[in-house]
Parts: sequence; C-alpha cells; structure tokens
Amino acid sequence: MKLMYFAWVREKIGFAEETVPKPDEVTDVESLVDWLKDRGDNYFAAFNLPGVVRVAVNHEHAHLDHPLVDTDEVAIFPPITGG
Amino acid sequence: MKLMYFAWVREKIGFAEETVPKPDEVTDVESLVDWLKDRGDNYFAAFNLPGVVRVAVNHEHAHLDHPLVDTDEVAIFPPITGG
Amino acid sequence: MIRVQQEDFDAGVEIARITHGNHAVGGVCSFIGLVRDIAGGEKIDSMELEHYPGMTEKELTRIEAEAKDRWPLEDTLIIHRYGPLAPGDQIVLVVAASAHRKAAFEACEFLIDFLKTKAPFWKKEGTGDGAQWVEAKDEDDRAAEKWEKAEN
Amino acid sequence: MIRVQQEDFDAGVEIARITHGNHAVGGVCSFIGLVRDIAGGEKIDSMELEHYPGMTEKELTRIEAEAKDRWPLEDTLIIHRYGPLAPGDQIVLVVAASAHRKAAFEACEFLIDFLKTKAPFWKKEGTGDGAQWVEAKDEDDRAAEKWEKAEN
Repeated sequence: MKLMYFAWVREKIGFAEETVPKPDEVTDVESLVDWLKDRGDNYFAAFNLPGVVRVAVNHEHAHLDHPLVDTDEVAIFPPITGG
Repeated sequence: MKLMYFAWVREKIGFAEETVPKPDEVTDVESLVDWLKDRGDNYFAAFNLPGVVRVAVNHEHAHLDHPLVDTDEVAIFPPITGG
Repeated sequence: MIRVQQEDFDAGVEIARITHGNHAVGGVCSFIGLVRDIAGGEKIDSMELEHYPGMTEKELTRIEAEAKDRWPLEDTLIIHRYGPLAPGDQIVLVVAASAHRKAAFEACEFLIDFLKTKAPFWKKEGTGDGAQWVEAKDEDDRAAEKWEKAEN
Repeated sequence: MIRVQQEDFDAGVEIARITHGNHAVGGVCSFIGLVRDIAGGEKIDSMELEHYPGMTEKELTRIEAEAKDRWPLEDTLIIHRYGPLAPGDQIVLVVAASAHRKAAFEACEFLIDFLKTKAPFWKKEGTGDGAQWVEAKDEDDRAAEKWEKAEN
C-alpha cells in the first residue's frame, strides 16, 4: 500500500508518504488506522483521537469500513479546510 | 404637475413629458390616470387597461391612493424590466 | 457605490477595486446580467434600455443601503447600463463583499432581485419583425417577495 | 473547467472568457474567496495552502459535473490556488453561467459549498505566535448538507 499523509497528520508522523506491504490484519480503513497507531509515538500522536482523521482510497473519500488491498493508495488527513 | 412617460406609455402618448396645472378633480394618482385617459386617443391607448401602468411621485414608487399636489413630478410607466 | 452609465464596464477591475486593501473581506459574490440572443423563442438582434434618470439613482442607492442594513457587508457595488445594447453585452453588475461567503451570496442575490422590481429600467428587444417592449416577469416579483418575507 | 494552480488569477479575464461568444448566457454568478487578515480574533500574517494533487482535480471535476447535472448551466469554472499566500490574496474562484440568474446563483453557491467539504485542501495560518492548522467549521458541513437534502 502507498500511504500518504497531509497537513497535521503529515507533520505529526514526520513525513509525507511511505509504501508498506499490507499486513494480513489490515482489511479495511479502520484496521489500517489501528495498525498504524501502534507503529510508534509519531503515529500514535497522529491517530490517537478517534474519529478525527479522514481517509481517501485511490483519490476517493472513504468510510472506515472501506476494504483495502495491497495496491491501494490510501491518504490520511484532517477534515478539509479549503475554499 | 410635471408628468413623465416611459417605455410604451411614452410611445403611445407620443412624447416623454409635459407640464400641466393640476385640475381640481385630480387629488391622487388614481384620479390623475382617470383624468389623463379622457384627454385623447393617445392617452386612452396608454391608460386603457386598468392596473397595468405603475406610477412614481417625486422619484418614489407610489400607490393609486397617493395624494398629489401641483408641484409634484409624476412618472407613469409599465412594470419595470431592468437587471 | 452605484453607477448608472451608458458605457460598458470591466467586471474584473470593479471587483478588484472592492477588495483592494481591505483584508477583512473573505468572500466576494458578483452577478453579471447579459443580453441574450433569444427571448421567448425569438432571435434578438438588439436591445434598447430606457431608464428614469434621477429616480434610478435614488432607487439603487436605497436598495444598496437596505442590503448593508441587513447583512454585515464590507462593500457593495451596483453598475447598471442604459442605451443601445447588443446580444452578449453586459447590462448590470452587482457585487457584495463580506467577511463570510453566506452574507456575500445572500446580499448579492437580494440586490439583483430587488433591482429587477424596483429600479426604473425598461427593455425593448429588437427582432427581425421590429421591436417589442419586454414584459415584466411574475417570477421576478416572486424573487423579490422572498426577501420581504425573510424580513419578518 | 477546473484549474488547480499556485499562481494568482485574473477574475475579470476568467469571467469574460466564460461568456465570450456565448449569447445564450443571461447571468453569470461568481464567487472569490480571499485570505483575511483576522481569524478567530487573531492577526494573520500568512497562509499556507496544502492539497492532495490528483485527488483535488478528481474531486473538483466531480463537483463541477454534479452542478451541471443539477442546473441548466452554459458553463462553469473552478480555480483553486495552493502554496504560500498572504492576507488579501485570492484563494478560489467559482463561476456559474446560465440563461437565468437563479440557476447561476444556486450552482455557484453549490460549487463553493461542496468544494469546501470535499476538495482536499488544508489551510495553515501564520500568526505572530507561529503557525496553526485551520480547524474545519461545522457551518461548512451544514452548508453542504443543505444541498444533499435538496436532492431528495
């Protein structure tokens, strides 16, 4: 999976993107965020507050139950503030 | 009174403005329009259809019961179509 | 500000002037009305726009003051042309600038809705068959009434 | 048309391009969003606008298509900037052109309301004390929801 981070999610994690093989336990967006949270203090700081971050899968807004496969591009970011 | 005519009211009457001494029988907008209607075929053609024309007195939209004095500027015109 | 003029206007220049140096403006809504080449299924070649000098300025000033009364606006602008026009020509520009977009949108729509029923302008459309005065639209009255109701 | 760019835009040129040669357009509604110098009572010195290249274009294209689906529009335009900005700078331009003004107003407001909750942009405001990411506003969600309801 290609993982992309934006805004304060990116700042807390410390980098903008990474590519990781999808672990078996990661089947959807929710389990991805749970898995990421345990990868280190920087990830924990980004994903600590439940329900705050938003996710897009392959450039489309996605819900927590959106299934994931290894070839997906998953972006994680705070609520949008454009316009 | 200074009388001003616009759009098809002006075209039917044949000129854009005139000044007439206020007749005694003209006390408000309604009686002015009634009086004008009898002044000739051109006026009749303009004011024949009741409730069609609109009136402004001294640059303000006015109702049929708006009182008139000899020094008033009274404009008579069709419903507005600007913008 | 209001302007009634025969000559064309540059909407970009006018909008930029409204916001220039005023960093309290977060949103600017503008509306441009143009002469269409079709009306009621008929091809329009030209348009003549008549107005009532003196009353026009007074009505536009009143409408602008009412908008500023009802919404927190940084600035507003109404430019309305008169005289001979052709399809594609600009007729009217309305601009409302505010800290927030909702006020800018509402005030801009209010200004054009009210202008259409209150400002003394009359359109005459030229077609192949001659020229006809445009009839007022019920829907314009209803659009203006919407704001009257909102007042209560 | 949609454009995502770092450079500034000339709203007047863009609006004129929309109507040029299309005499079916009777009304053009446009909205410009600008950087304010005050936010939440604090003085803003600068703004950094981050976005998600690829997804941004996709979302804006989708929003524009939805507007064209819902209103009889002659043309639409969305320009959104990213990168470093300062108070008074233009952020976004939304334009909707239609035969009639009601469709132009509604579509323009729909475009900016939807863009604010769907297009992946994030604002960071620079103040004397450093820089803070702007928090999303509930009122923006409600503004977008209004159009969801209108669909039913």
